[in-house]
Amino acid sequence: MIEVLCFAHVAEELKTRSYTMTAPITIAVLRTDLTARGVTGAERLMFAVNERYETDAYVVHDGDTVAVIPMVSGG
Amino acid sequence: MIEVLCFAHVAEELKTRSYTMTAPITIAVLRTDLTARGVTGAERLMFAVNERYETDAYVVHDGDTVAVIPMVSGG
Amino acid sequence: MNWYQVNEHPLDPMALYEGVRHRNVGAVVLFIGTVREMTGEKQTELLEYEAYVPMAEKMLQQIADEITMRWPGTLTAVHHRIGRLDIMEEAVVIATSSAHRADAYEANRYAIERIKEIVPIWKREHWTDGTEWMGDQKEQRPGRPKGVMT
Amino acid sequence: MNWYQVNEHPLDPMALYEGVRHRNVGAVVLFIGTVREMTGEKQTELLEYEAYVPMAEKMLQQIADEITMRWPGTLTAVHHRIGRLDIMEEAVVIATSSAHRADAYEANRYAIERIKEIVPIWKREHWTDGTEWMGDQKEQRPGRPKGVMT
Repeated sequence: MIEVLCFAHVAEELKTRSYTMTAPITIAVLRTDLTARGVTGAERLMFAVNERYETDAYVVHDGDTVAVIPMVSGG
Repeated sequence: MIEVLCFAHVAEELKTRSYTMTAPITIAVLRTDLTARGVTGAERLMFAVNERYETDAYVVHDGDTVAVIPMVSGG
Repeated sequence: MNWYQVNEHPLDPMALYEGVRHRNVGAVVLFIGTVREMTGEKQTELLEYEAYVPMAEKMLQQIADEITMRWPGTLTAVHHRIGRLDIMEEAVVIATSSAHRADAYEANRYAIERIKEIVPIWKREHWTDGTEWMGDQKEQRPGRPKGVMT
Repeated sequence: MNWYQVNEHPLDPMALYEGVRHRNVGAVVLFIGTVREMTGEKQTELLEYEAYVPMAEKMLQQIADEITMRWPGTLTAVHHRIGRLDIMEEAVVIATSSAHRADAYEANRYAIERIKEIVPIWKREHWTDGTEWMGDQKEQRPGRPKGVMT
Protein backbone atom coordinates (compact mmCIF):
# COMPACT_ATOMS: atom_id res chain seq x y z
CA MET A 1 0.00 0.00 0.00
CA ILE A 2 1.06 3.55 -0.61
CA GLU A 3 -0.33 6.74 0.86
CA VAL A 4 -1.19 9.57 -1.54
CA LEU A 5 -1.28 13.07 -0.02
CA CYS A 6 -3.46 15.81 -1.55
CA PHE A 7 -3.21 19.59 -1.30
CA ALA A 8 -4.92 22.77 -2.45
CA HIS A 9 -7.44 22.30 -5.27
CA VAL A 10 -6.75 18.58 -5.49
CA ALA A 11 -7.72 18.06 -1.85
CA GLU A 12 -10.83 20.14 -2.40
CA GLU A 13 -11.93 18.29 -5.51
CA LEU A 14 -11.34 14.88 -3.91
CA LYS A 15 -12.81 16.05 -0.58
CA THR A 16 -9.91 14.32 1.18
CA ARG A 17 -6.31 15.04 2.18
CA SER A 18 -5.10 11.49 1.49
CA TYR A 19 -6.05 8.13 0.08
CA THR A 20 -4.30 4.77 -0.46
CA MET A 21 -3.39 2.81 -3.59
CA THR A 22 -1.89 -0.64 -4.18
CA ALA A 23 1.81 -0.79 -5.09
CA PRO A 24 3.81 -1.11 -7.26
CA ILE A 25 2.36 1.63 -9.43
CA THR A 26 3.84 4.25 -11.75
CA ILE A 27 3.24 7.95 -11.35
CA ALA A 28 1.72 7.88 -14.84
CA VAL A 29 -0.98 5.52 -13.58
CA LEU A 30 -1.55 7.64 -10.46
CA ARG A 31 -2.04 10.62 -12.77
CA THR A 32 -4.60 8.77 -14.91
CA ASP A 33 -6.39 7.62 -11.79
CA LEU A 34 -6.66 11.21 -10.57
CA THR A 35 -8.39 12.20 -13.79
CA ALA A 36 -10.79 9.27 -13.30
CA ARG A 37 -11.48 10.57 -9.78
CA GLY A 38 -12.50 13.91 -11.27
CA VAL A 39 -9.42 16.06 -10.60
CA THR A 40 -9.11 18.88 -13.14
CA GLY A 41 -5.84 19.44 -14.96
CA ALA A 42 -4.28 16.17 -13.77
CA GLU A 43 -1.99 16.24 -16.82
CA ARG A 44 -0.32 19.29 -15.25
CA LEU A 45 0.18 17.96 -11.72
CA MET A 46 3.60 17.21 -10.29
CA PHE A 47 4.38 14.33 -7.94
CA ALA A 48 6.81 13.81 -5.10
CA VAL A 49 7.75 10.43 -3.68
CA ASN A 50 9.09 10.53 -0.13
CA GLU A 51 9.46 14.32 -0.53
CA ARG A 52 11.44 14.21 -3.79
CA TYR A 53 10.07 15.22 -7.19
CA GLU A 54 9.75 12.27 -9.57
CA THR A 55 8.43 11.96 -13.13
CA ASP A 56 5.82 9.74 -14.82
CA ALA A 57 7.98 6.65 -15.35
CA TYR A 58 8.90 6.40 -11.66
CA VAL A 59 7.63 3.26 -9.93
CA VAL A 60 6.23 3.79 -6.45
CA HIS A 61 6.68 0.90 -4.02
CA ASP A 62 4.99 -0.34 -0.87
CA GLY A 63 5.48 2.03 2.03
CA ASP A 64 6.30 5.05 -0.12
CA THR A 65 4.48 8.32 0.44
CA VAL A 66 3.36 10.10 -2.71
CA ALA A 67 2.35 13.77 -2.72
CA VAL A 68 0.24 15.19 -5.53
CA ILE A 69 1.60 18.66 -6.13
CA PRO A 70 -0.36 21.28 -8.04
CA MET A 71 1.67 24.17 -9.42
CA VAL A 72 3.15 25.88 -6.38
CA SER A 73 2.38 29.51 -5.53
CA GLY A 74 4.34 30.36 -2.40
CA GLY A 75 6.23 33.56 -1.80
CA MET B 1 33.96 85.88 -0.95
CA ILE B 2 33.12 82.21 -1.25
CA GLU B 3 33.51 79.48 1.33
CA VAL B 4 35.26 76.28 0.24
CA LEU B 5 34.47 73.16 2.31
CA CYS B 6 36.97 70.30 2.57
CA PHE B 7 36.44 66.64 3.44
CA ALA B 8 38.35 63.40 3.89
CA HIS B 9 41.92 63.40 2.54
CA VAL B 10 41.59 66.97 1.26
CA ALA B 11 40.77 68.28 4.75
CA GLU B 12 43.68 66.29 6.15
CA GLU B 13 46.19 67.51 3.60
CA LEU B 14 45.09 71.14 4.00
CA LYS B 15 44.77 70.76 7.78
CA THR B 16 41.47 72.66 7.60
CA ARG B 17 37.81 71.95 6.96
CA SER B 18 37.22 75.23 5.07
CA TYR B 19 38.86 78.28 3.58
CA THR B 20 37.74 81.35 1.64
CA MET B 21 38.45 82.56 -1.90
CA THR B 22 37.59 85.71 -3.81
CA ALA B 23 34.74 85.49 -6.35
CA PRO B 24 33.98 85.25 -9.22
CA ILE B 25 36.14 82.22 -9.84
CA THR B 26 35.77 79.11 -11.98
CA ILE B 27 35.96 75.60 -10.63
CA ALA B 28 38.93 75.05 -12.93
CA VAL B 29 40.84 77.75 -11.07
CA LEU B 30 39.81 76.35 -7.69
CA ARG B 31 41.15 73.00 -8.85
CA THR B 32 44.49 74.48 -9.89
CA ASP B 33 44.68 76.36 -6.60
CA LEU B 34 44.19 73.10 -4.69
CA THR B 35 47.17 71.58 -6.46
CA ALA B 36 49.21 74.66 -5.53
CA ARG B 37 48.12 74.17 -1.91
CA GLY B 38 49.55 70.64 -2.03
CA VAL B 39 46.41 68.52 -2.45
CA THR B 40 47.16 65.23 -4.18
CA GLY B 41 45.08 64.12 -7.15
CA ALA B 42 43.33 67.48 -7.53
CA GLU B 43 42.69 66.66 -11.20
CA ARG B 44 40.35 63.91 -9.98
CA LEU B 45 38.34 65.90 -7.45
CA MET B 46 34.69 66.76 -7.95
CA PHE B 47 33.05 70.00 -6.88
CA ALA B 48 29.62 70.98 -5.67
CA VAL B 49 28.30 74.52 -5.57
CA ASN B 50 25.47 75.07 -3.11
CA GLU B 51 25.13 71.28 -2.84
CA ARG B 52 24.89 70.60 -6.60
CA TYR B 53 27.63 69.00 -8.67
CA GLU B 54 29.17 71.41 -11.19
CA THR B 55 31.99 71.05 -13.71
CA ASP B 56 35.19 73.00 -14.42
CA ALA B 57 33.67 75.80 -16.50
CA TYR B 58 31.15 76.75 -13.82
CA VAL B 59 31.62 80.23 -12.37
CA VAL B 60 31.25 80.50 -8.61
CA HIS B 61 29.83 83.79 -7.32
CA ASP B 62 29.94 85.77 -4.08
CA GLY B 63 28.06 84.02 -1.32
CA ASP B 64 28.17 80.58 -2.94
CA THR B 65 29.38 77.60 -0.95
CA VAL B 66 31.74 75.26 -2.76
CA ALA B 67 32.47 71.75 -1.55
CA VAL B 68 35.56 69.89 -2.71
CA ILE B 69 34.46 66.30 -3.15
CA PRO B 70 36.97 63.45 -3.34
CA MET B 71 35.68 60.24 -4.87
CA VAL B 72 32.88 59.11 -2.59
CA SER B 73 32.97 55.79 -0.75
CA GLY B 74 29.76 55.49 1.21
CA GLY B 75 27.62 52.39 1.52
CA MET C 1 16.88 30.05 14.92
CA ASN C 2 15.54 27.49 12.46
CA TRP C 3 16.98 28.54 9.14
CA TYR C 4 14.24 26.96 6.99
CA GLN C 5 10.84 27.14 8.55
CA VAL C 6 7.26 26.82 7.32
CA ASN C 7 4.56 27.27 9.94
CA GLU C 8 1.69 29.46 11.12
CA HIS C 9 3.66 31.81 13.36
CA PRO C 10 3.94 35.48 12.47
CA LEU C 11 7.30 36.22 10.88
CA ASP C 12 10.13 38.18 12.47
CA PRO C 13 12.42 39.66 9.79
CA MET C 14 15.03 40.75 12.35
CA ALA C 15 15.45 37.20 13.63
CA LEU C 16 16.52 36.12 10.13
CA TYR C 17 18.72 39.19 9.80
CA GLU C 18 20.51 38.41 13.05
CA GLY C 19 20.80 34.77 12.00
CA VAL C 20 22.79 35.42 8.83
CA ARG C 21 25.15 38.06 10.28
CA HIS C 22 28.74 37.40 11.25
CA ARG C 23 32.07 39.25 11.33
CA ASN C 24 32.87 38.74 7.66
CA VAL C 25 29.51 39.80 6.30
CA GLY C 26 29.51 43.12 4.49
CA ALA C 27 26.04 42.91 2.93
CA VAL C 28 22.72 41.50 4.05
CA VAL C 29 19.68 41.51 1.76
CA LEU C 30 16.23 40.86 3.19
CA PHE C 31 13.20 40.17 1.04
CA ILE C 32 9.85 40.45 2.74
CA GLY C 33 6.74 39.41 0.86
CA THR C 34 3.60 41.00 2.27
CA VAL C 35 -0.10 40.59 1.52
CA ARG C 36 -1.14 43.27 -0.99
CA GLU C 37 -4.68 44.54 -1.18
CA MET C 38 -5.12 45.43 -4.86
CA THR C 39 -4.11 43.40 -7.92
CA GLY C 40 -5.32 45.43 -10.87
CA GLU C 41 -9.04 45.86 -10.23
CA LYS C 42 -9.28 42.87 -7.91
CA GLN C 43 -9.36 43.39 -4.15
CA THR C 44 -7.87 40.83 -1.77
CA GLU C 45 -9.56 40.38 1.61
CA LEU C 46 -7.07 37.84 2.94
CA LEU C 47 -4.72 35.12 1.74
CA GLU C 48 -4.63 31.53 2.82
CA TYR C 49 -1.43 29.51 2.46
CA GLU C 50 -1.19 25.75 2.66
CA ALA C 51 2.01 23.69 2.51
CA TYR C 52 3.34 20.18 2.42
CA VAL C 53 5.43 21.24 5.40
CA PRO C 54 8.22 18.65 5.70
CA MET C 55 8.94 18.70 1.97
CA ALA C 56 8.67 22.50 1.85
CA GLU C 57 11.30 22.88 4.57
CA LYS C 58 13.51 20.35 2.81
CA MET C 59 13.20 22.29 -0.47
CA LEU C 60 14.13 25.54 1.29
CA GLN C 61 17.26 23.80 2.56
CA GLN C 62 17.95 22.59 -0.98
CA ILE C 63 17.66 26.14 -2.33
CA ALA C 64 20.14 27.33 0.32
CA ASP C 65 22.51 24.54 -0.75
CA GLU C 66 22.17 25.58 -4.40
CA ILE C 67 23.02 29.15 -3.34
CA THR C 68 26.12 28.00 -1.46
CA MET C 69 27.30 26.23 -4.60
CA ARG C 70 26.66 29.24 -6.85
CA TRP C 71 27.76 31.97 -4.43
CA PRO C 72 30.30 30.43 -2.03
CA GLY C 73 30.22 31.92 1.45
CA THR C 74 26.68 33.22 1.04
CA LEU C 75 24.25 32.27 3.82
CA THR C 76 20.50 31.96 3.31
CA ALA C 77 17.63 31.71 5.79
CA VAL C 78 13.96 31.50 4.79
CA HIS C 79 10.79 31.50 6.85
CA HIS C 80 7.44 31.10 5.13
CA ARG C 81 4.17 31.53 6.94
CA ILE C 82 1.06 29.45 6.25
CA GLY C 83 -2.56 29.78 7.32
CA ARG C 84 -4.74 32.88 6.98
CA LEU C 85 -2.97 36.21 6.51
CA ASP C 86 -4.47 39.69 6.50
CA ILE C 87 -3.46 42.58 4.27
CA MET C 88 0.08 43.81 5.11
CA GLU C 89 1.06 40.67 7.01
CA GLU C 90 4.35 39.00 6.08
CA ALA C 91 4.09 35.76 4.07
CA VAL C 92 7.79 35.13 3.50
CA VAL C 93 11.12 36.50 4.67
CA ILE C 94 14.38 35.63 2.89
CA ALA C 95 17.71 36.74 4.36
CA THR C 96 20.98 36.38 2.46
CA SER C 97 24.39 37.53 3.62
CA SER C 98 27.80 37.67 2.01
CA ALA C 99 31.06 39.55 2.04
CA HIS C 100 30.02 41.61 -1.00
CA ARG C 101 26.67 43.03 -2.02
CA ALA C 102 26.38 41.51 -5.50
CA ASP C 103 26.25 37.98 -4.09
CA ALA C 104 23.72 38.86 -1.40
CA TYR C 105 21.38 40.51 -3.93
CA GLU C 106 21.68 37.78 -6.56
CA ALA C 107 21.31 34.95 -4.07
CA ASN C 108 18.23 36.55 -2.56
CA ARG C 109 16.53 36.99 -5.92
CA TYR C 110 17.46 33.44 -6.84
CA ALA C 111 15.88 32.16 -3.62
CA ILE C 112 12.48 33.74 -4.24
CA GLU C 113 12.38 32.60 -7.86
CA ARG C 114 13.25 29.03 -6.81
CA ILE C 115 10.66 29.12 -4.03
CA LYS C 116 8.05 29.88 -6.67
CA GLU C 117 9.26 26.92 -8.73
CA ILE C 118 9.85 24.05 -6.33
CA VAL C 119 8.61 24.66 -2.78
CA PRO C 120 5.24 22.95 -2.18
CA ILE C 121 3.30 25.91 -0.82
CA TRP C 122 -0.02 27.05 -2.27
CA LYS C 123 -1.82 30.34 -1.99
CA ARG C 124 -5.56 30.83 -2.07
CA GLU C 125 -6.73 34.34 -2.80
CA HIS C 126 -9.84 35.42 -0.98
CA TRP C 127 -11.02 38.16 -3.31
CA THR C 128 -13.98 40.36 -2.47
CA ASP C 129 -15.81 38.38 -5.19
CA GLY C 130 -14.74 34.80 -4.46
CA THR C 131 -11.76 32.55 -3.77
CA GLU C 132 -9.17 31.05 -6.08
CA TRP C 133 -6.18 28.70 -5.66
CA MET C 134 -3.30 30.44 -7.38
CA GLY C 135 -0.65 28.76 -9.45
CA ASP C 136 -2.62 26.05 -11.21
CA GLN C 137 -2.32 27.90 -14.45
CA LYS C 138 -1.68 27.02 -18.02
CA GLU C 139 2.07 27.73 -17.82
CA GLN C 140 2.47 24.56 -15.80
CA ARG C 141 4.00 21.54 -17.53
CA PRO C 142 3.86 17.99 -16.24
CA GLY C 143 6.74 16.31 -14.50
CA ARG C 144 9.74 17.97 -12.99
CA PRO C 145 9.34 21.69 -12.40
CA LYS C 146 11.54 23.97 -14.48
CA GLY C 147 15.09 24.11 -13.26
CA VAL C 148 14.96 21.40 -10.63
CA MET C 149 18.51 20.23 -9.98
CA THR C 150 18.91 16.48 -9.91
CA MET D 1 10.64 58.67 10.27
CA ASN D 2 13.08 60.74 8.23
CA TRP D 3 13.30 58.98 4.88
CA TYR D 4 16.81 60.23 4.01
CA GLN D 5 19.08 60.55 6.97
CA VAL D 6 22.84 60.79 7.50
CA ASN D 7 23.99 61.03 11.10
CA GLU D 8 25.86 59.27 13.91
CA HIS D 9 22.95 57.33 15.39
CA PRO D 10 22.95 53.53 15.24
CA LEU D 11 20.68 52.33 12.46
CA ASP D 12 17.33 50.59 12.92
CA PRO D 13 16.49 48.48 9.85
CA MET D 14 12.94 47.79 11.05
CA ALA D 15 12.15 51.51 11.23
CA LEU D 16 12.87 51.80 7.50
CA TYR D 17 10.95 48.61 6.82
CA GLU D 18 7.89 49.95 8.63
CA GLY D 19 8.29 53.27 6.86
CA VAL D 20 7.98 51.91 3.32
CA ARG D 21 5.10 49.49 4.01
CA HIS D 22 1.50 50.16 3.04
CA ARG D 23 -1.58 48.22 1.93
CA ASN D 24 -0.55 47.91 -1.70
CA VAL D 25 2.99 46.76 -1.10
CA GLY D 26 3.67 43.14 -1.97
CA ALA D 27 7.46 43.21 -1.75
CA VAL D 28 9.96 44.99 0.48
CA VAL D 29 13.71 44.66 -0.08
CA LEU D 30 16.12 45.77 2.62
CA PHE D 31 19.83 46.16 2.05
CA ILE D 32 21.99 46.40 5.14
CA GLY D 33 25.67 47.21 4.74
CA THR D 34 27.71 46.08 7.74
CA VAL D 35 31.35 46.52 8.73
CA ARG D 36 33.29 43.45 7.60
CA GLU D 37 36.45 42.35 9.36
CA MET D 38 38.48 40.74 6.58
CA THR D 39 39.13 42.08 3.06
CA GLY D 40 41.44 39.54 1.48
CA GLU D 41 44.42 39.42 3.84
CA LYS D 42 43.71 42.84 5.34
CA GLN D 43 42.01 43.09 8.73
CA THR D 44 39.74 46.02 9.57
CA GLU D 45 39.68 47.25 13.18
CA LEU D 46 36.99 49.88 12.65
CA LEU D 47 35.60 52.15 9.96
CA GLU D 48 35.21 55.88 10.10
CA TYR D 49 32.64 57.61 7.90
CA GLU D 50 32.53 61.32 7.18
CA ALA D 51 29.86 63.14 5.15
CA TYR D 52 28.90 66.48 3.74
CA VAL D 53 25.64 65.94 5.55
CA PRO D 54 23.15 68.40 3.99
CA MET D 55 24.23 67.53 0.45
CA ALA D 56 24.35 63.81 1.25
CA GLU D 57 20.74 63.86 2.45
CA LYS D 58 19.73 65.87 -0.62
CA MET D 59 21.44 63.32 -2.90
CA LEU D 60 19.63 60.45 -1.15
CA GLN D 61 16.36 62.25 -1.87
CA GLN D 62 17.46 62.68 -5.49
CA ILE D 63 18.17 58.95 -5.79
CA ALA D 64 14.69 58.20 -4.41
CA ASP D 65 13.23 60.58 -7.01
CA GLU D 66 15.17 58.83 -9.78
CA ILE D 67 13.75 55.53 -8.53
CA THR D 68 10.20 56.87 -8.60
CA MET D 69 10.71 57.90 -12.22
CA ARG D 70 12.15 54.53 -13.24
CA TRP D 71 9.93 52.29 -11.11
CA PRO D 72 6.65 54.17 -10.53
CA GLY D 73 5.02 53.43 -7.21
CA THR D 74 8.27 52.26 -5.64
CA LEU D 75 9.17 53.88 -2.31
CA THR D 76 12.74 54.28 -1.07
CA ALA D 77 14.14 55.17 2.35
CA VAL D 78 17.86 55.37 3.16
CA HIS D 79 19.70 55.93 6.41
CA HIS D 80 23.48 56.15 6.40
CA ARG D 81 25.51 56.27 9.56
CA ILE D 82 28.69 58.31 10.00
CA GLY D 83 31.37 58.40 12.67
CA ARG D 84 33.30 55.41 14.01
CA LEU D 85 31.79 51.98 13.47
CA ASP D 86 32.93 48.65 14.87
CA ILE D 87 32.95 45.30 13.08
CA MET D 88 29.36 44.10 12.41
CA GLU D 89 27.77 47.51 12.94
CA GLU D 90 25.38 48.78 10.27
CA ALA D 91 26.70 51.55 8.00
CA VAL D 92 23.73 51.86 5.65
CA VAL D 93 20.17 50.60 5.39
CA ILE D 94 18.17 50.91 2.17
CA ALA D 95 14.49 49.96 2.11
CA THR D 96 12.50 49.76 -1.12
CA SER D 97 8.89 48.69 -1.48
CA SER D 98 6.61 48.06 -4.43
CA ALA D 99 3.61 46.06 -5.54
CA HIS D 100 5.85 43.48 -7.24
CA ARG D 101 9.21 42.05 -6.29
CA ALA D 102 11.16 42.84 -9.45
CA ASP D 103 10.79 46.58 -8.89
CA ALA D 104 11.74 46.40 -5.23
CA TYR D 105 14.91 44.39 -5.97
CA GLU D 106 16.00 46.49 -8.93
CA ALA D 107 15.31 49.79 -7.20
CA ASN D 108 17.25 48.69 -4.13
CA ARG D 109 20.29 47.67 -6.14
CA TYR D 110 20.07 50.90 -8.10
CA ALA D 111 20.04 52.89 -4.85
CA ILE D 112 23.26 51.39 -3.47
CA GLU D 113 25.07 51.78 -6.78
CA ARG D 114 24.01 55.43 -7.01
CA ILE D 115 25.00 56.05 -3.38
CA LYS D 116 28.48 54.89 -4.30
CA GLU D 117 28.53 57.31 -7.24
CA ILE D 118 27.03 60.58 -6.03
CA VAL D 119 26.44 60.77 -2.28
CA PRO D 120 29.22 62.73 -0.54
CA ILE D 121 30.16 60.22 2.14
CA TRP D 122 33.71 58.97 2.67
CA LYS D 123 35.00 55.92 4.42
CA ARG D 124 38.34 55.61 6.19
CA GLU D 125 39.53 52.09 6.82
CA HIS D 126 41.38 51.57 10.05
CA TRP D 127 43.39 48.48 9.16
CA THR D 128 45.50 46.66 11.70
CA ASP D 129 48.48 48.12 9.79
CA GLY D 130 47.36 51.72 9.17
CA THR D 131 44.53 53.92 7.94
CA GLU D 132 43.37 54.77 4.43
CA TRP D 133 40.65 56.99 2.94
CA MET D 134 38.81 54.80 0.48
CA GLY D 135 37.48 55.85 -2.88
CA ASP D 136 40.18 58.25 -4.05
CA GLN D 137 41.34 55.75 -6.59
CA LYS D 138 42.42 55.82 -10.18
CA GLU D 139 38.96 54.98 -11.53
CA GLN D 140 37.85 58.49 -10.62
CA ARG D 141 37.42 60.98 -13.42
CA PRO D 142 37.16 64.72 -12.96
CA GLY D 143 33.90 66.57 -13.16
CA ARG D 144 30.46 65.09 -12.94
CA PRO D 145 30.37 61.55 -11.56
CA LYS D 146 29.22 58.82 -13.91
CA GLY D 147 25.51 58.72 -14.43
CA VAL D 148 24.56 61.94 -12.68
CA MET D 149 21.18 63.04 -13.99
CA THR D 150 20.98 66.69 -14.87
